Amino acid sequence: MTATAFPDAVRMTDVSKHFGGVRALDGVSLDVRPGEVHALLGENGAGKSTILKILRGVQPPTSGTVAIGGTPLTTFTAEAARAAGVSMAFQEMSLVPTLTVAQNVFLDREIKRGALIDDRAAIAESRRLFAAMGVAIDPTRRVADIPAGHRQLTEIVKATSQPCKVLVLDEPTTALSANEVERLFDYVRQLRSRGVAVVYVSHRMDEIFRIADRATVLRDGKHVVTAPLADFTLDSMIAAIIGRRSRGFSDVARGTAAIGDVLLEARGLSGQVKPRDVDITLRRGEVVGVAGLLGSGRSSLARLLCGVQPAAAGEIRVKGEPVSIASPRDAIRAGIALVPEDRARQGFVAFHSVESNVALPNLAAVSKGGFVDPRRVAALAEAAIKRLRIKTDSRGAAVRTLSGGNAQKVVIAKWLATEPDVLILDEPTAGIDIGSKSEIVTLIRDLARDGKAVLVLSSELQELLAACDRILVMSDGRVVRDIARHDLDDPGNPESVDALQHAEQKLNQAMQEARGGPAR
Amino acid sequence: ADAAAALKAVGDHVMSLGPNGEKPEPASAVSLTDGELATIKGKHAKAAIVMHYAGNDWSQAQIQGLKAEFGKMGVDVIAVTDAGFKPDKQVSDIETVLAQKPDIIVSIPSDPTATATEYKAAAAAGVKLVFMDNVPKGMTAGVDYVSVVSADNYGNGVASALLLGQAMGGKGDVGLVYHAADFFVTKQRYDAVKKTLADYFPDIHVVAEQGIGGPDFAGDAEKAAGAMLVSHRSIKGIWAVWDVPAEGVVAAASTNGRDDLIVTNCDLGENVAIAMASDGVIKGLSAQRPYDQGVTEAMLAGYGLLGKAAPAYVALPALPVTKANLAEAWSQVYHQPVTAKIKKSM
Amino acid sequence: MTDAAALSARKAPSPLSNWREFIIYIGFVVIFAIFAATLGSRGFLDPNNLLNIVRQTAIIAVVSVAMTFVLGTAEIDLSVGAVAGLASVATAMGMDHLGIAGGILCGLGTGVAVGAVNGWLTTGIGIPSFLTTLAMMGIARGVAMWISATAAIPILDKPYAAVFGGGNLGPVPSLLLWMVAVGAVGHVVLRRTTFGRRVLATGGNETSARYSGVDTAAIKFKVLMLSSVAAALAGMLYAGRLHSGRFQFGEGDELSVIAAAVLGGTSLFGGAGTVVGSIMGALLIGLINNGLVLMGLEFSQQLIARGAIIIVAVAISQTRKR
Amino acid sequence: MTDAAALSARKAPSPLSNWREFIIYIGFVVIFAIFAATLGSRGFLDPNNLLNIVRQTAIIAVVSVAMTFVLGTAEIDLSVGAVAGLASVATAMGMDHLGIAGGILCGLGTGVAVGAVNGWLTTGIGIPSFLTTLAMMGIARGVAMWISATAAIPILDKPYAAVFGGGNLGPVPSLLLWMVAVGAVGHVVLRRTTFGRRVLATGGNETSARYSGVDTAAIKFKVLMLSSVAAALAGMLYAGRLHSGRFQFGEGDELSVIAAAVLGGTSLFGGAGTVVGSIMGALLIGLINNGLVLMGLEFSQQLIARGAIIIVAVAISQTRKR
Ligand SMILES: Nc1ncnc2c1ncn2[C@@H]1O[C@H](COP(=O)(O)OP(=O)(O)OP(=O)(O)O)[C@@H](O)[C@H]1O
Ligand SMILES: Nc1ncnc2c1ncn2[C@@H]1O[C@H](COP(=O)(O)OP(=O)(O)OP(=O)(O)O)[C@@H](O)[C@H]1O
Ligand SMILES: [Mg+2]
Ligand SMILES: [Mg+2]
Repeated sequence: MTATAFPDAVRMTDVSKHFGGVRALDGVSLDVRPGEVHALLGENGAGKSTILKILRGVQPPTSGTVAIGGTPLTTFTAEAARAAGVSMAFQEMSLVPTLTVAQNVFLDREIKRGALIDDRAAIAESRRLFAAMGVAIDPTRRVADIPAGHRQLTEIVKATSQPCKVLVLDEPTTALSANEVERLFDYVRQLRSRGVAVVYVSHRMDEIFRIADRATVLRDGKHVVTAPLADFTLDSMIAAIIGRRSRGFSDVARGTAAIGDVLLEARGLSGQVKPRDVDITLRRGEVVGVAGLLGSGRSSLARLLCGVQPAAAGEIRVKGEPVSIASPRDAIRAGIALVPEDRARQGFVAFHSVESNVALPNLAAVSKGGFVDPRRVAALAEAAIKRLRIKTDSRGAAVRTLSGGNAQKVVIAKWLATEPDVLILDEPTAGIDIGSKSEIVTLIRDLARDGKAVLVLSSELQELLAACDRILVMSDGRVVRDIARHDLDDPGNPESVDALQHAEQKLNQAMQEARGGPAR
Repeated sequence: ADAAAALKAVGDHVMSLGPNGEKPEPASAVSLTDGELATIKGKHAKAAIVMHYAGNDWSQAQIQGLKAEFGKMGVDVIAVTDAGFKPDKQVSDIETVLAQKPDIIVSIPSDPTATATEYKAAAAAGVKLVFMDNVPKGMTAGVDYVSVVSADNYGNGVASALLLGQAMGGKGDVGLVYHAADFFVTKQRYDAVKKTLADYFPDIHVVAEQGIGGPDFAGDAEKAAGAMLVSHRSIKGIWAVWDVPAEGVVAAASTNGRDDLIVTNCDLGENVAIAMASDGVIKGLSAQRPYDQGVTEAMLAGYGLLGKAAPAYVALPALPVTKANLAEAWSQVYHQPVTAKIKKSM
Repeated sequence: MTDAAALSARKAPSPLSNWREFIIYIGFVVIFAIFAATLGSRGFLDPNNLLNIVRQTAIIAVVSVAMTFVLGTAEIDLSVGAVAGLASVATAMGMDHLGIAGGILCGLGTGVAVGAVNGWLTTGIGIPSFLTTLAMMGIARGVAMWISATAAIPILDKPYAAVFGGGNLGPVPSLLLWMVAVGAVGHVVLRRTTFGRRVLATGGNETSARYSGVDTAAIKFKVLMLSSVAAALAGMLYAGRLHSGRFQFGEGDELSVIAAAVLGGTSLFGGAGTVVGSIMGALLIGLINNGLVLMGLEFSQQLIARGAIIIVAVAISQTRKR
Repeated sequence: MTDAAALSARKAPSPLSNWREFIIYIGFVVIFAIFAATLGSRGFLDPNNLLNIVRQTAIIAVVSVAMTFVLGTAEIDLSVGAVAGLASVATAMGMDHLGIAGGILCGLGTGVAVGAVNGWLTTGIGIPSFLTTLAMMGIARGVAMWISATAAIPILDKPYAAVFGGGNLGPVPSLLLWMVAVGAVGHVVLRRTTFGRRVLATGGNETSARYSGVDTAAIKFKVLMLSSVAAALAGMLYAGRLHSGRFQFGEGDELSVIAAAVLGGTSLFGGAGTVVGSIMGALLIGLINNGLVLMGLEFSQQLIARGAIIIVAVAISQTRKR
């Protein structure tokens, strides 16, 4: 699969990247052909984002060469790479929070009338682009004020709307639900047909099999294999990625935990806008999922339950006792913990160490009389790193030096360490690799078995299906369906290999119906 | 030359010449008859006081003197401004008070060059100007302004130098802490001190001089004096350009264990008075008469209103102060009895 | 501390969150009205007095325009005051030896030189601009004192004084024209040019800006250059207004300038700011100073009143938004 | 600020990245060595001179310890200098009427009162601390001038002066003891207590700190209270040293204090800082001032040299790390 008639769109040869002691990339080569969608796969910390940032020119390689469309890159600057025709949607995003959506979409390539910027044109054009993606995002809002899902869409539109020969999409769908993903794929297929080379990174295997033509797998910064998708089965691909056999979510053994008494109960809970009049009951040993389309009110619900935003109406009871939750502090006191959806803003202090990030919500536990015990902090961090297999060179490393997925693991770890009675996870596995995903789902099941209650908000249905006993479907801020997990199983052959796919179809169907509104 | 005689002479007559070389008139030459007072009262005039800096005893005494006398004259003081030593701020202040159409402005220019245009504008607007200590460039007495009333700053320098020399028994090494800015008043003192020490005390040698820039003059002076005392162990005396720096020198002396140091300065402030009264390191100082100066300025403003011929340059002689005459000197300067704290320290 | 408090505390510094946009205008109008009502008799509304307010704030306003760009990139320039002083001296001395054109060149040259050094130390060596410009503040002030021997250097050239801050064009003070011109240019550049957009992007999130292809180092170099040149211009205006160059001119202006910008809604954390706001901020401060002097308050009382008024003005507009 | 992610992203390169940790120590050692070599003859190494350096910087150091906490939360306190002046006056006046204990209470009370107002306006109303404390700076200075009629208020009480900055304990100046005590406590609190951790978390990423259950408003209130009280203590030390209270004491200290902290590696954007660094920063500035005076440089030359030395000191350490 070398020597093509026309030069490769991308040819990266023997690329290495070292960060101090860390060898992020070790002699990796990557070829991408025009008109193909090339999947880049690997565990968290394998080096995907690093090699792609080098391709985009925002990070120089320690060694190795990069050629785009046959012409080698001499300088590694964002400008040079873009001139060569590379455009990229970054995993951690490249949006300026203080600028509006439209200003971000056209940042550094503003639409001008004469010498001056024409913001009106930019707004109109953005509207058109979002419409094409089938989403209604107000281009005049500041990026700081729009929800995570919308920010991810903005990043995608920003990247895809630039004329380019090579389009890099680094985990673009972590906060998107099926519809947006479908639109994105339609668009990617168009580009492919126009001969654009697309590099696509995702930990959602189903997406890979739907969109990719070829795949390259990295592990620990080394090249493992490059082959056409046809040469892979799900199992063989997972095996290539994590270096051992696994069937992803299908591995998760959902032993039925003993459902106990009510831990968390909400009645008529409403926020300023969303959610509206929500009733929820979480029992010991129960994992409840919340499915919904983007903007359906899942995260808003989570923010109310955890006191980030004050409830406009309704009451919350913990273990039967009415509690007033005016701030996250109250929530934590009441034994409720939230793993927020937006790790960079809500999850951690980027330039603080893994250790102090894990310690932050647990300060009470690791201190005596207001004095922090360094040994206990260290122990807590080490435990967290082991428990979630966080890839970092030390507990003292700043979280910003971790890969996206590992950073996400830090967020989960710091909240697990609080040992809450009620754990609420909002898009918990965003950016987490397929191997770890099933581990985390298993972990969630274990928590339930230990008599905790867990609420999982996710856009990835397979994850919900693997984790939950019950799935609530939200639409337009209301809970419109409450489906027991086993109702989604295929009564015919519950243990069949594609049981998950089957259940996913059923759930998807339920969600589509739900858009109509409550059916109870 | 005989220091003692010289010192006595300083107290009696003025040494400085006017900004344009005028020879000084004594304050006693300025007065208003009851008739004149009545006419002035009739005018219900408005006066503005535009200071270069209002944050010290000297300015406050001036302002009090002015207000007291203006009160007698039935003149309404409509504004008191403080430029914090900044010429641009002072120009703004003049602009602003002019909006209130005052008949009189009593002012001390923070910088004779930078502020001149604005003062001329005021004069052109028919405002009667009386200056303290210094006159803006290019303005002539009787035409652009009524008169300038000054402390004998040169004399103050001379007196404080003579007191220093005497206290040191006419010999030894000294250090000088001066004001590192081209400010008329403080420069006159500095020049006078250097000249006087040279003329009267051949055996006194200036081994260290350090300028201070503020705003923390006490702190700067302490740093300067502290450095002098470590790098020139021979130093027996230090001169400070006014009382606030002197306080810094006093602090430096005590922290460096030099209770034997001899310090003199210009201006009579309560802290230095206490240091002197309690037999501290301050052995003498040369006071101005800011209150009387203010009174005189107010009267000269009256001259302006009446169109009465005024002396171009009035100066008040320096007032040498030692512990012996501290109490009466205080009441001469401030027209108030010496404070309880000073009494307590005697 | 209520959570509401926490929320607002969190919102307050948030760049561009609307109240910051309006604070200044609401505050300005309210205070102007109050002064007009209470000080009318003391000549507050006298056109000449209103022009005085402009004269007294134009120089701060000019520099605050440039400072808006600097703060927009999340940098800071503490040297502007000292540079103004140095430029005033350089201009005056230059004029003595090289005539009017030479003087102007000396003045602007000072700005360019200082700006280049500030920019290089900050972007090239990587010293935080707070330290770079703080050090530069001392250096500029010291050089000014040294070359002028702390004396004021008179400027006799009438046309220079007339053009640079001293004179009027008909009824209009040249300072007003300078303020309007600089303000207009600054507003357009920040709002409508790619440079302005890159400035705000750099300050809003430097990494994102770099990832988007912005040469953030170059942007920072340019804004520091900009503020030094603006400071130099300010110095030349001082020189014209006060017919002399003196090291003291502009002393302490750095704080007034930054205060004007922040009052005008510019965030110290970068990414947000409006030129018009900064100018209004400068005018607001000037308005307050003028009114307080007219009231005939003691200086000490003026200080207290000014602080209180600023707090109230901001608080009003703030609570309005809640 | 809200866009915590944005900030942390932008700040990522600088704070806590090691050079900031070391700058100050390298710089300090290098400069000390140079002075020792060149100024030995002028008594630089004379123990008394070394103690002078401490005396002349202890007060700045004390306040910079508290400022480290304020900057750590990404807030700022510009009122410390003025509060020191006000506290010195309040202490002196209090002593006149209520005796020594009363005086001390008045001094500390001033700090508590100002701190409460600063804290409430910033966290309660949501006025950016830059504006709150800038306004408070004017108010405090004005009140001090007013109640003291701008005059110095002498303090005759010897024991007070001895304890608060005036005297020595054996060979050790009491100022040194104050500095060490405050520094030690501050270091432990910032490094070892939950409060210190929450302070840095609040400044590092306010949103995530809130999500993690930190009452960020309360934290900010406390640090502003802390810095006002430290400023009041500074004022009392000034009063003890110069045997009087005067409104000018501490004038301009806000800048020296922040400079000391930044030199010591504290980030103006919050989330990073060390108490020891700030104290070293203060000592470095004091060291430079002392050396330059010993050299017998003119005031203007001192300004230039100080700026240059600071830049070089930072640059050395900076390039060392590259
Ligand atoms: N700035 C940095 N400093 C130090 N180490 C870094 C830095 N950036 C990345 N690394 C390390 O390089 C390795 C690869 O990171 P990278 O982000 O490329 O992983 P990834 O494949 O994108 O993982 P993920 O799937 O979680 O996004 C990780 O071990 C990470 O810790
Ligand atoms: N931390 C926050 N505090 C206040 N408002 C927020 C916060 N985060 C998001 N919002 C606003 O709340 C609204 C809803 O946000 P979001 O998109 O999370 O809704 P959602 O429907 O709950 O999301 P989803 O269902 O896709 O998880 C948005 O307008 C968003 O700007
Ligand atoms: Mg990645
Ligand atoms: Mg969400």
